[in-house]
Amino acid sequence: MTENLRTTNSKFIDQTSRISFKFDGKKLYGFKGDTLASALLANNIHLVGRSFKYHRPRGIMACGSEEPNAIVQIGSDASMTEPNTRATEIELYEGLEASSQNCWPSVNFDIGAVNNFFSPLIPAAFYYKTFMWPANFWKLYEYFIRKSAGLGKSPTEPDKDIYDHKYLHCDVLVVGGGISGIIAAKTAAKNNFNTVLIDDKNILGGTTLFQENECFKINNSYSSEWLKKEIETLKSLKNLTIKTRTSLAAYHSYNYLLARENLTDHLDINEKKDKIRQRLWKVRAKKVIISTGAMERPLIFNNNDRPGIMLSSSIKKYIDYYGVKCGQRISLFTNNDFAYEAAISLNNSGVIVNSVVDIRDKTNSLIVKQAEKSGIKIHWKSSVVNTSGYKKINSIEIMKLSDDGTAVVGKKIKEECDCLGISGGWTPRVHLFTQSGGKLKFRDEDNVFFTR
Amino acid sequence: MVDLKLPLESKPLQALVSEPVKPIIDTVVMSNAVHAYVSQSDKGELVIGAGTDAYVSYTQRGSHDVVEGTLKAILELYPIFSRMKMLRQWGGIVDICPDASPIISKTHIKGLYFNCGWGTGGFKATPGSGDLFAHTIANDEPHKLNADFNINRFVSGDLVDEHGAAAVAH
Amino acid sequence: MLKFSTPISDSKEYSEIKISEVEPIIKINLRGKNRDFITKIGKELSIILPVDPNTSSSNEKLNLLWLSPDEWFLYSNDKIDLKDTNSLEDKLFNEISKVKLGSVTNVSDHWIMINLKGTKVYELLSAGCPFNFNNFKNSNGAVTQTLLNHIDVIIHNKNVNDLNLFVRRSFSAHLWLWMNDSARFI
Amino acid sequence: MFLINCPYCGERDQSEFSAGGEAHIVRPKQPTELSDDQWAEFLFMRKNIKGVQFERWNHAHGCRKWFNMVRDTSNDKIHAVYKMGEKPPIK
Repeated sequence: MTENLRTTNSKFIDQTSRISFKFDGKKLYGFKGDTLASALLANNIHLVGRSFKYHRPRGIMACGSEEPNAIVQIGSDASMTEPNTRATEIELYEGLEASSQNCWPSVNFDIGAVNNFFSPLIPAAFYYKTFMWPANFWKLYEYFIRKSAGLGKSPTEPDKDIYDHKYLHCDVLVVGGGISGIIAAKTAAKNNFNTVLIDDKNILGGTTLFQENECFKINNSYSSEWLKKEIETLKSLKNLTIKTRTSLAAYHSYNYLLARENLTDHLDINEKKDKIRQRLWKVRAKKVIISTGAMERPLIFNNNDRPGIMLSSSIKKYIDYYGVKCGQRISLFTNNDFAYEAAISLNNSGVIVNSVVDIRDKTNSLIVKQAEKSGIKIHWKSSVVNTSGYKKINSIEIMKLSDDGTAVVGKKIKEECDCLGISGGWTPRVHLFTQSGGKLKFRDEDNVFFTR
Repeated sequence: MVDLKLPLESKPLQALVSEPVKPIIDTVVMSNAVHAYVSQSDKGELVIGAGTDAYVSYTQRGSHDVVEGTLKAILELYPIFSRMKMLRQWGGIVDICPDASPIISKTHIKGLYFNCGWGTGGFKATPGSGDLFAHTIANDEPHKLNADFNINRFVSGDLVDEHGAAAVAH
Repeated sequence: MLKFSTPISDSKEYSEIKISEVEPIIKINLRGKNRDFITKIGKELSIILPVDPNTSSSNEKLNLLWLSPDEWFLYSNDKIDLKDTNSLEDKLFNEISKVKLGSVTNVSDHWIMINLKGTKVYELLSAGCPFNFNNFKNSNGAVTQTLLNHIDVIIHNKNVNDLNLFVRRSFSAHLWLWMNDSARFI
Repeated sequence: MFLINCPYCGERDQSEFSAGGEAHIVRPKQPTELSDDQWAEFLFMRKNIKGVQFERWNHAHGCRKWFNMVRDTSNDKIHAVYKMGEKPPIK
């Protein structure tokens, strides 16, 4: 547990200001700029929770709002505790207390996990079918079933924090401060439109912020450097309001949108005092530009839910942005080029990349060539078929795919690893678009749902 | 086809569901004083609802002002829920009678019965209304409990004056 | 006889915003439809009745706000001598109500007038007001009736960052508390 | 949350308005001459259309004037607003 998984080359983490926090009662350290998730990973903690029904171990899987597993309880005060927050979205502050949910007595030794061993005996809809008879026993059953309900704990005392709300009227609202959001906001503001740009992270830039690969240069400079200049010009524009730490919550009719701005959640406990915690923005925009980007899809194989199995783009962000190694020996499993970016980043930071398992036949893209050149082993036309390791992944099994790709053939290869990155391609974040009444269509050429 | 008009209008009823939390309330709570209801599902989510929007619509979209009013009422009852996050919110379309009470009735056409117009009151009264509706069909005569909820009341003027009985405003 | 009693009688200052009740001010509601009414008002008050929506007209003494196509709101700039409340009302009553040109109602005690001054007044309003102030704030004399924290208000843009807000007496104490509470955090 | 263009005041937030139901329902000239069925028809029966509907709204927290609106109830799109007594601008 004391292993230090931090590299020293991150520009985004201030390694001179150390922050102490507690997870499940244990005192740990992180740095200014960390999220709870990146600080936990730096302390080599992957296991952060238990699943809802079978209490299977759950680890950090992603690095943003798409995180499905690392759901934790923040705080212990009966009036200030907050259930079900994503560890990947909590900015670390001095004195932060977080704990695992849905486990007893502890996340490492959870009685409820006994369900997992009986799981072969519990088919789908087991509860509905089994607890029907005799009818008057329901009162008894319900008592036990209800006990296992829910994840986090609700506060039991009235909230002491202060909240605020405000109306905002603008010509153009740009949602998402990645590369396209920045360009859209710049163009709108320069054309005399009263523009608002919001992003849920603490700084603008999205993933381009730490993109320093040769293959993705813009105007002959690294895309991160190019973007930094764009952001500087953006900040000098008069018509533009930039709101960071603000996430859009709803898209109602007639371009009425709700956004939540986090004002003090990232501050130290004594800095928060007497300040507004969050503000609800009620936005009425003439035009809305949704530039929320995309999120990486996972891949399907046996036991793909173990702690230590993460999205490859997240592994890349943890190493390039937070300077955190998600493991010491990392394997990658992919059906596209993006896992190779993570492989190259890891390789550059001195992490051992076991291999990249790719279900495709050879490709000739530049990034794959770059990975091959730096000596990364690739299993072409292969698939991960199983993993092992109960509380954290410790090995994977790889098999060759048959010629038509419908079956696995040959011998199983076992590969030891302490982290597996998976990449199943990208899905556009279309949530806001569909909320606004937009309809989607499946696009065959890149296998995504897209706007119709 | 049968030349029968129903005095119904379809309006969106705003409802919302919170994140799942460990059991904290073990009954359905409805308040006529603040106009809202809340219960906790067996999965741990709070199920919250209130009145309908004032206009006919079939879009099933959320109306934020109604939701805001509902949550204000809930926090009036339970200040402890103020930090809870709402996961889903929608406007379900409900049919409402002019007097906001349902119709559980036979009609002048033999073999045609109606159980409709429940507005916001539907799910709480489902078992009871089903019982009475079955009785009405089996006997071709209403039970005395649903006799007042006949379809003819809109002609006779004998309306059911229970606008607030569903605990939420219509 | 009007009493001009108020539940507020206060003035508060925050950073870049000052909220104060102004009293006693005479306020008169005018209703009328025909052309004669409009010319008569103009003649009696030496002020043009604004007919464009959301506008007002003012002279040194009086302000006349458009409320609706047949309704206007008149208030004075000066605090009035309580003994002399009736002269303006009497004059209008005799010339308009009596001859059935329109109606004149003294609402001095019905509406509470609150003055908001400072560079952050619109930030305060936008905390509880769905109205779009983007154009309003740049046009002196603009008038709007809208909701502030769910309460009906009339807002008159008197000057740059200098607003007069009117609220019904029964809601005024509540709105006053709300404004002061919100102003603390601006 | 609609943005409604009041024919007197201009574009305002929906919260300033109240809905008044279906429009252009003519009150019978001689109610006493109607049968109970006809009176019930006038009082209670509404078209409840899924599609383009004519309805009344009141700018309750603004100019307090009633006006008419043409709105598609299947997508809440407001096609037109017009003053009381005016002919509907479409259909």
